[in-house]
Amino acid sequence: MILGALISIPTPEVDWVGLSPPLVPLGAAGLALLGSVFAPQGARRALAAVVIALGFVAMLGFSAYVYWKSPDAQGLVADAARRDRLAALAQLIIAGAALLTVGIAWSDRPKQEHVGEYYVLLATAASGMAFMVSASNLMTLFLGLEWFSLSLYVLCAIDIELPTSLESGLKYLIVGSFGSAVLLFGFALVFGATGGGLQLADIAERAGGDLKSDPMLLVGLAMILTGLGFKSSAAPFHMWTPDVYQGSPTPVTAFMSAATKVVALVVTLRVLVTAFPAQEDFWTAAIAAIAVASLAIGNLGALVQRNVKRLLAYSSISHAGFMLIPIAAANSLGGRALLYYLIPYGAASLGAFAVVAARERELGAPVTLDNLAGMGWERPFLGFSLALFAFAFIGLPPGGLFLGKVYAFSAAVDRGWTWLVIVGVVATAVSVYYYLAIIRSLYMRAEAELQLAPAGGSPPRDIALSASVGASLAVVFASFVFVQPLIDLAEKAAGSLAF
Amino acid sequence: MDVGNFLVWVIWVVAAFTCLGSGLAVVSFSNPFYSALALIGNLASLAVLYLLLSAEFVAAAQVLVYAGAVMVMFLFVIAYLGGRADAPWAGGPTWAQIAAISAAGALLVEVVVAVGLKAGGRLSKEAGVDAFFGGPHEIGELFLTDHLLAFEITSIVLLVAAVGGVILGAHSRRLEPRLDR
Amino acid sequence: MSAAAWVCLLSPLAAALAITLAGNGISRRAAGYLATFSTFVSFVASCVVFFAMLGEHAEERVHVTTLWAWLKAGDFHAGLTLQIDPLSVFMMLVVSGVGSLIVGYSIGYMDGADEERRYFAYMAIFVFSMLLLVQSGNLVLLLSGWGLVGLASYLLIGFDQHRPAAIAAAKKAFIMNALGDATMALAIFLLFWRTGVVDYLGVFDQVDGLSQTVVTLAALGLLGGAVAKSAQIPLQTWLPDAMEGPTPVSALIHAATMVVAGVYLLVRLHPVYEAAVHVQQLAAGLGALTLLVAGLIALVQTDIKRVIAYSTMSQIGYMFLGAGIAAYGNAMFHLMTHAFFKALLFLAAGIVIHALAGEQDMRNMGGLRDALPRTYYAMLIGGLALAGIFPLSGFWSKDSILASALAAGTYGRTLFVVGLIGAFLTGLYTFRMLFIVFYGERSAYAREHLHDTSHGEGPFSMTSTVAALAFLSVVGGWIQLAGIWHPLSDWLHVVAPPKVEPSALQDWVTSVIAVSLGLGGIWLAWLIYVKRTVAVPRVAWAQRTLEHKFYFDELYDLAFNRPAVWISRTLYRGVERPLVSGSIAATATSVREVGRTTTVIQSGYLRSYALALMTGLAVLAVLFVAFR
Amino acid sequence: MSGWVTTALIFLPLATALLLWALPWPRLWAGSVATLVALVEVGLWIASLPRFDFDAGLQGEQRQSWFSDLNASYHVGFFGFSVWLAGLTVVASAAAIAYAWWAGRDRPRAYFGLMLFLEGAVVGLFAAQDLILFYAFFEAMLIPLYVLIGVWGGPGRMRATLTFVIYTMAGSLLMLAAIIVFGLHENTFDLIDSGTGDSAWVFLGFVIAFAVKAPLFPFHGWLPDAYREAPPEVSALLSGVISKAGAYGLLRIAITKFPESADDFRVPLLVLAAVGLVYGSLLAFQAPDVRGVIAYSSLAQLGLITLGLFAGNDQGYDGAVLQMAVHGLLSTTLFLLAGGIERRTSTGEFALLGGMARGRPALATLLMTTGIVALAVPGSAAFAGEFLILLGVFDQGWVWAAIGAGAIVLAAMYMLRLISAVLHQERGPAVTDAALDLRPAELGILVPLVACVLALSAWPAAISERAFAGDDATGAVEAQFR
Amino acid sequence: MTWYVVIAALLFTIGALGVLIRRSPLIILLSLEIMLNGSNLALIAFARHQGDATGQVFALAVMAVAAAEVVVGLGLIVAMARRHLELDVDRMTSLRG
Repeated sequence: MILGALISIPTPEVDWVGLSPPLVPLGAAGLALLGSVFAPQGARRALAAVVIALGFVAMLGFSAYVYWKSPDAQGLVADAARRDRLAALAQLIIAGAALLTVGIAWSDRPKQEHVGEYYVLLATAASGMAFMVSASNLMTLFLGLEWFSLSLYVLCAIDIELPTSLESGLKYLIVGSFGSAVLLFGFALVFGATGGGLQLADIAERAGGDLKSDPMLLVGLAMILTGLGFKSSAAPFHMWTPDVYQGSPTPVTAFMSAATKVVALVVTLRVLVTAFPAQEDFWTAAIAAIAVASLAIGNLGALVQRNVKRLLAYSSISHAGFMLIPIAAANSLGGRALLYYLIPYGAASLGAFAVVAARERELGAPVTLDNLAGMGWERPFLGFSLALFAFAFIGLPPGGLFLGKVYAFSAAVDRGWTWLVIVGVVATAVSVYYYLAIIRSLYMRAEAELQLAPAGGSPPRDIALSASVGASLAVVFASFVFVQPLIDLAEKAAGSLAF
Repeated sequence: MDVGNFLVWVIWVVAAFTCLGSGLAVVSFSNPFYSALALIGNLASLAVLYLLLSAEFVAAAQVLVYAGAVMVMFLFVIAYLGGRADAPWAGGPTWAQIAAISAAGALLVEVVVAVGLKAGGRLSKEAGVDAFFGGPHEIGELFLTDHLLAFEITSIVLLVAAVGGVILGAHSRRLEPRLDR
Repeated sequence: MSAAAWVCLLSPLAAALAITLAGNGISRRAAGYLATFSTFVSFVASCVVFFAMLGEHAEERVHVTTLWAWLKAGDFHAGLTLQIDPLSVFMMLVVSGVGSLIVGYSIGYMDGADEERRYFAYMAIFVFSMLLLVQSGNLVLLLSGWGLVGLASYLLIGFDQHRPAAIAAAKKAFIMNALGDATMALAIFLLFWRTGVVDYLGVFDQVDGLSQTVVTLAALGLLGGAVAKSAQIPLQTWLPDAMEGPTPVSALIHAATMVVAGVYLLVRLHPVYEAAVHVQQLAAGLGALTLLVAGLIALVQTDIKRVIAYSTMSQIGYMFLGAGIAAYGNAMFHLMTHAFFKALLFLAAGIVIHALAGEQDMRNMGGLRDALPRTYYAMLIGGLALAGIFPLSGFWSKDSILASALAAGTYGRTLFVVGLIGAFLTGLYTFRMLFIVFYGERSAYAREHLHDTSHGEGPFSMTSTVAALAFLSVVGGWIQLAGIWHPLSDWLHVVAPPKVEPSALQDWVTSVIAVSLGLGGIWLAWLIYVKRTVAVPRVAWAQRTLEHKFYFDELYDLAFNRPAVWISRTLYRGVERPLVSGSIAATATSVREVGRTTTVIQSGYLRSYALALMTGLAVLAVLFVAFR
Repeated sequence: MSGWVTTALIFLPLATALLLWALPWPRLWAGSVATLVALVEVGLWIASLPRFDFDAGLQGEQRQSWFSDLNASYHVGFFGFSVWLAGLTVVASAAAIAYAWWAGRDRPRAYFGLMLFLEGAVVGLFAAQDLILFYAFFEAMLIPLYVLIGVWGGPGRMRATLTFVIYTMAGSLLMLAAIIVFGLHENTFDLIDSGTGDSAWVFLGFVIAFAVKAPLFPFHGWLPDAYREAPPEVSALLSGVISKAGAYGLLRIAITKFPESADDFRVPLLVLAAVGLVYGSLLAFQAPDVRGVIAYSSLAQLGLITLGLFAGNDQGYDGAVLQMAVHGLLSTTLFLLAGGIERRTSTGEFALLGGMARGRPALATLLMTTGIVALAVPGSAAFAGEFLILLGVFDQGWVWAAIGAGAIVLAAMYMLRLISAVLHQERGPAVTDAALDLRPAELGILVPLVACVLALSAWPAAISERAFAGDDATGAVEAQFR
Repeated sequence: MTWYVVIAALLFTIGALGVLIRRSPLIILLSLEIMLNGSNLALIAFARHQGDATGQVFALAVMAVAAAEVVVGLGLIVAMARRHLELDVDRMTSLRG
């Protein structure tokens, strides 16, 4: 009887195209994994990198296709995930970030072990992210989160001969698991409070009415905010960020700073808007408070940093604050603003870390503001790019982040929260100091202070990295000029949510 | 209250207290070896609670997978590293411990209050369930229908973890620091 | 006619530009000739205008010509406009006539001086500015000319750039004049907002409709400019210092033309002053006060040019007096004769100074009558004219003012008395100077430095000018013989009809008393400085007061200069550094300090990271449940 | 005037800057190309002038939607006053770039690229008719300024440039908040389409940004250091051109778009402006060096211009525009001259200077002429501007005009102090015979600037009656330049 | 039923406390397991309460995830031990500030 029942189980239909953005890099990961086991040692890096890069290119293509073909949202595999434009756009950004990361990572560990697995984990992380942004019930959300988190834990610690790498990996793992556990308990409480299964849409359906301010639901919501806030490195759940960003291999940091933010923020938006519209008053206020805290801590903390990676880590905390502003606004302008902001932010972040990676390889030492000195003149392209990224981070035109801020602030004003704009503005003013410190190091040190490349002259030109930097630059500045197409993309993507 | 229910109640009480006690023991023992053993007890008592909640399959999995496989791995690693003691409560309480306990306590109170407020409502009323509830058939069917994707992803997560374990656990030929951050 | 007026105005400007732009391209001498020529062209053009105007009916002699709209904004309109009428033609003649004589004189005087070209460019600029002042058809252009002559005066006083005293004097002159410019500007603002126009005729049309307060304030503001420019009390202290400039400059700017601009202003704007009669009387009073004070101070000066400078102040006091009692024609008459004899005095003094290698202190002179006989006579003519001795020019003009004062009521009679005292003082200090310089023993300095004057007392350009001026000083007054023949008053009548007409008796009485007082002064000087039969009375406090010029400089230093310096330093130390810059530094430091504190929390202890997360969660949960 | 001219004026320098950075030009080419482009800009501007109808409103308009959901667009064009300010920008930039070319700067590609970038951004600022675009140009100016001062500045450049950028950013970010609030309220960021705002806070957001940029007292904390440490030609642009961005913003946005608030805050702003005028003059009087005097005098002048802007009548507006143009030219000239002096004596301290007039007639003549015009000697262009401003503000109360007139006396004091401390008196210890007179190249740069000033002195109405459509400033402002 | 949830919350808290006060990464990992198990108990209790086996399915998935976390965590700890790094999270402070 049991056997009969088993045979009669109607397995749900699978929309392979809808699932393709996470599946394609996963497949590439499988191929590369095989390659890194069976291919000769010398070819492993090239093989893995090329396969994974091609996987990301394909992912780009598929997510674009999915975006194009999904004007109406639909469920995937028994509604465990959604095929909609929000997910597709996020996947598109993740794919781009991952592709650029391959370029940044190319010269990172040419002679190290596990070079193949390095790319494999990159691909699994990217596919996990791609999955999570489309996840539409609590279980798939949790699994997606763990999927890419585990990949990242390992990636952070992948330089196992380096104590700092291990330290960052362990810190990330422990605090990350702690955060996941909190998130999970929150899911459990929400599940228990609404009693309607795990689907986000079902939760929304039941969370209204007399459950609107149900204490268990609210505690669950608080826990969910905590867990997601952790991933987007928003204060006060941010504390792992500087340590992990600093200790991890720089390309991994680059990838985390760009892609993890996309996932965490898009998922936050999706979960809150889809599952908790009735609790909007609660979570908007909470997100606003978190945004303010992030802006304060990120910018103040960055002021006294000397290590550039750490500085950029704090900067990423503050940008999390900026990007939480439109979420707190909880309107469709906010959705647009967030999705627009992510594009130049991701590019600038990747680009900046890429330059740091290049400098790190050149010097064989951690990059600080002191040994960045003179780079602007010695490595004109990379130095110039880093300077431009720094200007873009400030929000100076012509970087796309300027309009990102404009949109984010507009969303807040649209909600009537002008005070949030004032906080953002003050935070930006503070941030000017440390971003300018980067430029000061690059260009304005006296000749005597210049840190020249170590003996042996300049390292071989890293074309892959330069190409990634160039692409990032192009995105950062093109997003300033061609706003309308991007906003159209973002508007349609935000249209997947019911504001 | 009849005997059956009393028996169930006794089992519940014993399991619950074992569970909490062993949990506290995990946190309190200074020797990780004992902590790990206490966790096994914790997991086993949880399995009993699962059974009481009509989750036979989960209970079985708990014992087999968790208490069996995972904890064996733990014990193996502890044995490999040697049981290094760190006494959690040695010395006076530090501010960090106080803060930790108060934060944890605050959260606990919060959840309990929330649940307690809720308890006045529907939480005391249980849904009626049939005999299949929580059995392998139902679980299996759910995994293959509604949660097919979750099921697959679970395997992916395990795969990723395996790759990660290999990378991290493998011997490295070069151990001299290359570059410190 | 207007073309000639424009030529008159612009020819010196063109010369100035040409000399500046040519730089080393022209010789020093050529620059001198160019400047002289250009002022002479102005003079000729003035004459053309004059004769053209002579042919017109008296009532038709007011012409307004506009080149372009100089400044426009909304209702406000100030054209580059000249008003050519008998008054301006009169002034044009004086300015360009005396100007060309003195610029010509400079060719000899400045020969060999460093940067001669710059000097002539400045002189040309001055003549242009002065012509602009007298020809302008509206208040804005008047103010422009007013400021530009101040500028030229600054440039020329400070011509000797490396001498700190010269530079300081130049700055002082400019800044005191700028004060006057400022009050004038305010008056113009007031007039514009009450009348809507700034051209003379428009303003005069409406001046009767204005309230007494407005007119008084406007007149006061304008008077401020006049007082500053003409070195009347209380803005007089710059003029003696201005003697740091080359002597021809003193002659032209600080005697003949610029300093009398205040008188011109009073006459030109007489409808305003007649509407604000108290201010007009104030002007007369200030003039009287100045003529007295300046005469007293002149008694103790030892610098030959400063004596003349104080005499200038004093004479302008007469003119203010005249203009203030509405005897416009007489004031202008005195302005003209004063231009002649004062220029003469300065230029003759210049020859003396020239001969003594630049020495100006009278105590280092003495007995120069033999060495410089012609200069002596020139100076004697000038001195007599200045003292108002019959029949030299000063007699006619000064006495006509005094006679008008006598005819101008009680207030006028008071002023008349003051004027008479002034006449006595004038005789005294003028001849004190003359006797000290030309009589008595030659000082050691003079013996040592005196040039050989056997072949002339100076180059032709100098002596000829002095001769011409001496001639004018003698006959210049005959153009108007009180009560008998007054073409000048008639000429000006259409522009500025006088309000007082002294009777023949008053004329006679005045003449007799004034001349005898003047002679009395001369006689006293003779007794003291030549005969040495009368000793100078020694009153220590009086002497000190006079030598300190009634402590005006000290007072202004205490009241304005020191406070300004003190305030600016205090602002820098008390506001700029601690507050304006300091607040930035303090903000930056404190924000950084907060940043440092923030990162202390980031201790590296993993457990505290988890704790932070837990705490955040707890706070969030508590707040959610609390505010549900 | 075609819209393409406007666009070309903005983007020609920007594009050239990009080319300079991107392509490996030979060392000597960068300056030449930059100077050439700067001159082409001047030519372009002059050529567009005859086709500009000063009796009409917005001209040379070009509009292209940028992002439509917030109604922001690339919308540029010129009004009478902005065409003059753009002219000031191209002329002053050409002079500054040519000066730098002549003086020679390290790393010329970077340097001249930044200068051109700056020029383009400023022209764009004066042309922008969309608030977001305006803000973009407003902020974009900071990038080249930061680097120009920070890399090529004097010994204290770090502090100076950091203070400058952070201070001005802080101000302008408040404006960003104001822009967003205003733009969302109006549902457009277009300056032509939007109506007037009534929020005093928004108004103050704009005013503070412009007050910092200009700067107005007491927001000038960045000014002395920045003006002292920047390369002279950059100081020239800072004080000559970029300070006008603040005044322009007050006129174009704060006053125009917030008539009620402008009226409510008229007196406080007049007080600030008047205090700044006197304060700047007094501090200029005690400044120990050439640039200090010019810097504080710039503060005073901007206070004066603000007086004019808030006079609220034709005379005030016209005078302010005229004075902006004139002060721009004068300040540029003075800073370039200061640069020339510092180049020769390697100091700007009055204590070490003096007696430079002797044997250096060209330097003396130019410094004297510029200084004298700058102290607003009656009859000069600066006098015309100040006269109109004070005339205008007299209508608001005689006391403003009286303070202004008093400050002009102070101006005479500090400017004469500068002139005589450099040119006159005994020769200073830093002045040697090796300090030559101005070279022909310097004359070629400075004489045209001075000639412009003198030409404006002869005909200030050229600007004052052509600043607003039909010389109806009040009407134009009330109509919000629509 | 309420009591199950209370037990779950207590377990979760005990686990959290373990993370917060223990210095050995091994025991921290164990404490994390307790936290996850607390969540699992809550999921299963709610599943029973609602008669919805989804919670049990979720709990199973969590178990697998917990195992995966343990694998990676133990791998890291072994790697650190091999590098002769002290296994004390309070000594891992080279990254800070």
